Amino acid sequence: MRQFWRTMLRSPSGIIGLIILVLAIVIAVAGPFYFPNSPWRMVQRPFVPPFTLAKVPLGTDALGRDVLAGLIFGARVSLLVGLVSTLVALVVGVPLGAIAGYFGGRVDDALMRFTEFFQTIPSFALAIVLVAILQPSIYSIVAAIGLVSWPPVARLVRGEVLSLRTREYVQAAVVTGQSNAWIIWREILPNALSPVIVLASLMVATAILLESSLSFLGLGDPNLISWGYMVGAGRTVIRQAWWITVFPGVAILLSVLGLNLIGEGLNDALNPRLSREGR
Amino acid sequence: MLSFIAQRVVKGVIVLLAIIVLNFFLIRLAPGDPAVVMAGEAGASDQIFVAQLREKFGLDRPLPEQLLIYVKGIASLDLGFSFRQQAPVAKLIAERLPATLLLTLTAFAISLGLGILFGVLAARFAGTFLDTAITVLALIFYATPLFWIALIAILLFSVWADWLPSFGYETVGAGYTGLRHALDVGAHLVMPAATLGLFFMATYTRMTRASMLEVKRLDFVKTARAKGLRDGIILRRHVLRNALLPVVTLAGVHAGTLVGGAVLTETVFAWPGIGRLMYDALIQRDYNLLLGVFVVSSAMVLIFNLVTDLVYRLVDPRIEYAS
Amino acid sequence: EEPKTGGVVNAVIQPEPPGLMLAMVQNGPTQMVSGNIFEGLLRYSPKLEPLPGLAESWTISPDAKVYTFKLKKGVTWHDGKPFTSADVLFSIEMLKQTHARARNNLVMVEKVEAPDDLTVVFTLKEPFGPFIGIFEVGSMPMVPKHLYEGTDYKTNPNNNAPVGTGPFMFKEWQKGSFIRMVKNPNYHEKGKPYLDEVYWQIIPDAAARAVAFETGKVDVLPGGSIENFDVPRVSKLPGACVTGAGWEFFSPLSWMWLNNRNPILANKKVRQAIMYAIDRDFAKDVIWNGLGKVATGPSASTIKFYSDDVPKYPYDPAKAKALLKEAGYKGEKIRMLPLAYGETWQRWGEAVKQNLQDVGMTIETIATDVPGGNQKIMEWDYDIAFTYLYQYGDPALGVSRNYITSAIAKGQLFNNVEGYSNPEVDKLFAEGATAPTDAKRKEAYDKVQKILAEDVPVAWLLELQFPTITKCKVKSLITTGIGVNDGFRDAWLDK
Amino acid sequence: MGDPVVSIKNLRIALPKGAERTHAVDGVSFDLTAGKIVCVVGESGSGKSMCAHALLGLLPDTVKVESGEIAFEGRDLLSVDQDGWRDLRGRRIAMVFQEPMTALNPLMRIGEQLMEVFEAHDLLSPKERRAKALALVREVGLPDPERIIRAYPHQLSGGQRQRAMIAMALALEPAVLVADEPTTALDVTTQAQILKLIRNLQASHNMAVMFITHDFGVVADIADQVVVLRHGKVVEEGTSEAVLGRPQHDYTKALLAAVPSFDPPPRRSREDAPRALEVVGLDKTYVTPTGWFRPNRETRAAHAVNFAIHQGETLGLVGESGSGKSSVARLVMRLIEADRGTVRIGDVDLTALDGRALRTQRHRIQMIFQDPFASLNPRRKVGRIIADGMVARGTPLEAALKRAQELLGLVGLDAGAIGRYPHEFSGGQRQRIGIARALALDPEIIVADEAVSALDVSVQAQVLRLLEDLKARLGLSMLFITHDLRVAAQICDRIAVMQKGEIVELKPTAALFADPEHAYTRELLAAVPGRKQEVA
Ligand SMILES: Nc1ncnc2c1ncn2[C@@H]1O[C@H](COP(=O)(O)OP(=O)(O)OP(=O)(O)O)[C@@H](O)[C@H]1O
Ligand SMILES: Nc1ncnc2c1ncn2[C@@H]1O[C@H](COP(=O)(O)OP(=O)(O)OP(=O)(O)O)[C@@H](O)[C@H]1O
Ligand SMILES: [Mg+2]
Ligand SMILES: [Mg+2]
Repeated sequence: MRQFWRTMLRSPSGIIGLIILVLAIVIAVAGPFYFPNSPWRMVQRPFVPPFTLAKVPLGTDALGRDVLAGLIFGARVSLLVGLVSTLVALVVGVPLGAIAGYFGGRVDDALMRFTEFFQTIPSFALAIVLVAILQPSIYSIVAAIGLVSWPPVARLVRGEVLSLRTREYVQAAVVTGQSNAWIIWREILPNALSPVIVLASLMVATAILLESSLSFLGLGDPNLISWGYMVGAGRTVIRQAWWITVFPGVAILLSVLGLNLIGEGLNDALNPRLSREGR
Repeated sequence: MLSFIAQRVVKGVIVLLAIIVLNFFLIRLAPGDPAVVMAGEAGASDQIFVAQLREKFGLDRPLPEQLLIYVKGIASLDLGFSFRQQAPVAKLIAERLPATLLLTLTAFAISLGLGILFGVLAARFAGTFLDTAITVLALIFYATPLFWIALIAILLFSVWADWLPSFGYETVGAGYTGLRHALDVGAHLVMPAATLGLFFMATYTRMTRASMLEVKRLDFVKTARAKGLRDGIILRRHVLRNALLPVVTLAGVHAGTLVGGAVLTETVFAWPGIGRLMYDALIQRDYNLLLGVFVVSSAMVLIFNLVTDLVYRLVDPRIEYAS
Repeated sequence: EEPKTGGVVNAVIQPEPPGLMLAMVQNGPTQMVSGNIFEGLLRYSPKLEPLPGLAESWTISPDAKVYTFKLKKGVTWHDGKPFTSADVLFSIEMLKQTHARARNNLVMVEKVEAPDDLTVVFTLKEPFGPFIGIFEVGSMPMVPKHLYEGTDYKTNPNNNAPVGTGPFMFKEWQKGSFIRMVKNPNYHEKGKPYLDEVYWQIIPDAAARAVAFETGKVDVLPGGSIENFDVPRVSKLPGACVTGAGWEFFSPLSWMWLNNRNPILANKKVRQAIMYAIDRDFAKDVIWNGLGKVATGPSASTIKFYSDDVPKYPYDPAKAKALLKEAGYKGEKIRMLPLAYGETWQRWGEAVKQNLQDVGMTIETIATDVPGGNQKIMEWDYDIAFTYLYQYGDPALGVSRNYITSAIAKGQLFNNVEGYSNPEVDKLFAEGATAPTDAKRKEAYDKVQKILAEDVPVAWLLELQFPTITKCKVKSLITTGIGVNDGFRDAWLDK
Repeated sequence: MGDPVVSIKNLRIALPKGAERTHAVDGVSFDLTAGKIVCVVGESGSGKSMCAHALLGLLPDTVKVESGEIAFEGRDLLSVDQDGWRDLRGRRIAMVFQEPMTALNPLMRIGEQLMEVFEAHDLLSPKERRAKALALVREVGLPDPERIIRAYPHQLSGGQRQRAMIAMALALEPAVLVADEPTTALDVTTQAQILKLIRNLQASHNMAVMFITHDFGVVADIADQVVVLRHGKVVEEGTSEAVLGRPQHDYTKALLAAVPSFDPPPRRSREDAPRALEVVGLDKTYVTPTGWFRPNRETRAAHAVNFAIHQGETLGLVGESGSGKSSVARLVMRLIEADRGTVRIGDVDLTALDGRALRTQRHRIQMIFQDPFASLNPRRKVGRIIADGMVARGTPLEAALKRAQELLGLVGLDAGAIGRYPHEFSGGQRQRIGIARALALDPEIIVADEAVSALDVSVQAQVLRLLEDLKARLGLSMLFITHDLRVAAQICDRIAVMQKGEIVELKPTAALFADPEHAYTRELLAAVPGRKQEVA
């Protein structure tokens, strides 16, 4: 573990990514305490440019709502959607992939057909349809994003398990009389985790982008403000009020960037082959 | 080879059938149906009117029967009829497919070409400023919401500079033919294709770079160096060729999904493609059309996957041996 | 100015119409495009007076029960066949099957006859004041009998290449890109139309539509083509002209359905509180950019028999709070359904939600797309829902249906979906429709407007205005009360 | 001895920060002479490969030559620039790598890769290159040269690939050939062929050869000169006879002593003891599906395998790579299902059991695995690794961990080891942990599949001694799988020889060595390196 942090902290991208992510999380968690007002409240006249009024430092949007407040509350939703939908994808993908890889044969064949089936439908289209069907809400969005993002997880885990399954320490566990569940859970999955973690960090980023795209199409949760919603809502007035779209756009960019950098750092830290030899 | 293709086709058909059945029910889970939509648009409605519409669409029959009718149609390569648009689904899709293919394949070519180029450069100069610059730039393209880039691009190139048309597939009514027409379409294509392409480019850049660095470490590269080969040749012949294998796989997957995945780009640039057609069909609960788009784009994915595998076999002699 | 002949105009159409056969599809975009291909018997001036259309002249019998139309001579369909009274009779029969509004409008008709090729006679069961207002192209388009009779209407090949009598002929439709119509050289009004061609460009994104206008790629932005926030900017562009005219016939009025079946909203005080709580001036100024007018009651001020003498509801949160308290409202959750028609409506939903929350109501926005929302309204599964409706010039056509008891029925999207029922109101609306003189009609309508404004069965918002933005070189586009819907008949291009 | 072609003096190669030690090699000097083979020997990590790579200027970027001198035909190689190196590599100094699987580009045909050597130095026309490539392929004794040239690496066997590599190295008749463990990945019979080939070619081309190995048997067969490396330093240097026959340095002595002798020690027969394990008529054919419309590929890994192990006895299973040894081990362990046949432990038929019933019997037969790195879960502490099996059988964790400590003591490890992770141990120590794990369930039989093959000779000797000792103390029976006949000679009571899935000969060890009946057994025995010249 110490070794892991050392490698992680040695890569500059990893550090930058961590800083960005920690910052975003702090803002999302603590920000609302400093801005107890709802981001939906119309506090000023519309279209106040940024840096002109101290009360609304980043200006106001088309209805006179505080852009900064939206940014802060939006961090919650965007990060939450990113994290939870990734979790959903992992919860679906990891067991599926593990079972397919471990038991192989017909089970594997069936599960992989099932996965392929989900992969064959373009994921963004499927997400749109799912959200439209379930009616846009934070739950349906998380569910839809999770549902379209698990196939790569399943495939990755399956591949890992497939190769780990033949490892000698797994055979040793079989020989000592362990049950299949125990072997998958204790012997195989912990060792399959590093690439999954790397993938997961990238999936969080993708999920944030996906949420913003859905919001852009008007398929966001109308009761919660998110960055994607802000960009979408501001795009029609981008000519008069660039700040309404630019700030949340930059926020998305930074967090996705941060997560990607973390993914890269993790990759270096968790992949011993790469971390040993210098680049 | 032939048996391999036959086998894949059979599997593909099974997957497609599953897609049809699942989506058939999935779509009908959504609240509201075409009759409701049309009632809303008519500016007046009563139950008789809605019931008439339902009957007209065949929506008054039990679901399994509707499914059976649909599947029967598919079996004879008939994608059904869009009552909304008063036209066969196949025709509606066929009208849009060329535009989508043009857009996505161009974007694909851009992303793959530039992605590999930049990936190679980054790997070649790993650790230098160039590497960092490429990596950061690629990441930024990847991390910026697609629609946002599109908006900015329109502002820059259409509104302010007035270099490129901001919407559509061609200059409507200009009646260009031949080369003029090609140039015209090309001008319209630049922004959407670039927007879409840049996003995917990032993935290829990073993948190529990582793959190159990985392959560089392998023993046969050492062998090549021990032969006294020039670095350029080693890079091209030994490293790049091997490094491209995973890229090819990924590209195959992408190429397929691009067909149905360009909804946003098509929306922002008013590109008359499949993605937009799908979105409209969804919004209007045009069941047959929506299902048709799914079937076609899934079929595309399967076809592209098959093509990838075939390409892969060409590139990697080991595969053929294995089967 | 002397109209000039020739030229091509590019207009935006949004969203892409599902079809162009006006007798079968009646959504806004279809009416806008096909109104130039098909024609009705009459047209209407901005003041909603009838103008000659395919009918050259008309007479109404003194008992107001017999309407006789003389058709114009020498009118031909786009395929060269003559247009006759037989087509009118056929159209009416067909529309009764395919056009819900036409069917409603025609319930009072006892019989229709065609004594000769150029005469059509309608006999009514009883006097029906608004009858003269139902002959506009969108409400009663004339369909070619020779192409439709005896066919299966829904699969008739002409649906995709409509044949009408209008100034323009359908030429080409590249789905997802554009619809092209060309000049009808044999149009029955000599010299018209002036334009050679009209392209309807399909651009799904509002911002992109604005850019298209800005870069000169399109010349006409019909009402609603761009987001309201963009209207001031775009109208100030060099060479841009704006007009609010052309919506008189429709007079769109927006309101929120208040589900009177909901125990909380069943209380009149709560409904009134909602009226007080909503800052409609803010909505008008900020969301609609100052366009439109705060609605006072069930009728828009532009239609017949509008009365201003009703209780008013200025923005007064304090009063709203007091009323809610009186009503015993304790913060129970109310579900609100905004309209999924784009940014403006979304913003409006947000603003109203904030207004209502400010007076202590608990509002949950339910997001759906259009069909989902329609479905919910049809099944009465909502508490508050946004809508806007056309009024069609006369309270008997566009207003009464929303309030009378007989219009309550599950499974319909318009009419009385709020579930309001008041025998007094029913009686007055019936009187208004059938009273023989306008004075008598006005009396009934004055009364009913007062009662409704007091009862607040729905929460009226704004009389909407959808400004049409054009390049100034496009002249005479809007000459009638239905605006762009048949506007290209007279339009010309100043080159 | 003639003039040295290459002369290495005081070579000091620095490793990057964080490596095992500061210098890969420190003060190494030796010479290479035309027509002579210099064997560089030493344990894993002693710096052998670094020396080799320095000779071709192929050191990793992070590794730098700090001081010293490498003179080649009077030129100082350390000051040669990139162009100079390109000119030298392949033409004057060539190299053969250890792994024939990975040292060839999988996407290029063998012929192309061969011709590339000429291309690199702008020699010959394409046509001549092809002719030359054919000649080379023929020279290294590859069959059907026309086919080989068009083949991809994966279409060749390991030995064929190594021949192709050698052909590549010889293409331009270099003055110096560096071979870094070129036979380690091959089985004995193939190894013997390759060694002979190198020997012959070296003589006919009068090359100077640097041959790296850790196998003293190989040294005995091939070396003219020997250099012994330890921790990056030369501990002994001299002619083959001198170093092998009269080692001076203690380390060399220890290394040589650790090489198992080829003479089987006398052993008491245990044929009269009851049978601990009985295997009857085991059949296993691997079926690899290749698609729907093609016949599946079948590999017969076990065919009518019969044997029995008596209590307290060690049965050896030998044979070349791919003969089915591991398959038999896995069948016996019920890690894979047999097509036919019975495995009986005492009177329990293991093949008839399934699920829970099978799990409850598993403790009676345990396994020691080949790879000390792959056989321990890197994410579990050593204590848990040993205790897991006991816990699964119902022992409380506390008690199991206590027992684990005892077992660690038994295999000669410190009891504190239970709290550490596997990567904190050396290879030999890990193998002891693996043994402790196998013993934890008080098995009656132990199956050891190449249990010592991955270890350095000295460590190997220790572990073998430990096994022998434990077996005697605990009264265990053992199935001992190895491809190393020297090891088999030392530890087995009886030996079964496998070829292509069948046991071709099964005899008491001494009898087998003295009087091999089957032709394959004879071939196998003849291929053992250092056979003729018994070391130490
Ligand atoms: N790229 C590298 N970076 C850091 N240390 C390295 C690197 N390569 C090798 N080493 C270290 O250098 C030392 C010598 O390694 P070398 O490969 O020469 O050993 P060897 O004698 O060839 O061993 P083996 O028999 O296992 O091949 C070892 O301690 C090893 O860990
Ligand atoms: N899971 C498998 N599927 C298909 N073929 C297999 C499988 N495992 C082994 N084989 C094949 O079965 C044969 C016997 O393999 P096995 O591993 O038993 O040999 P071995 O004697 O242990 O060889 P080595 O000395 O290399 O370990 C080989 O040809 C091998 O390729
Ligand atoms: Mg080495
Ligand atoms: Mg083996």
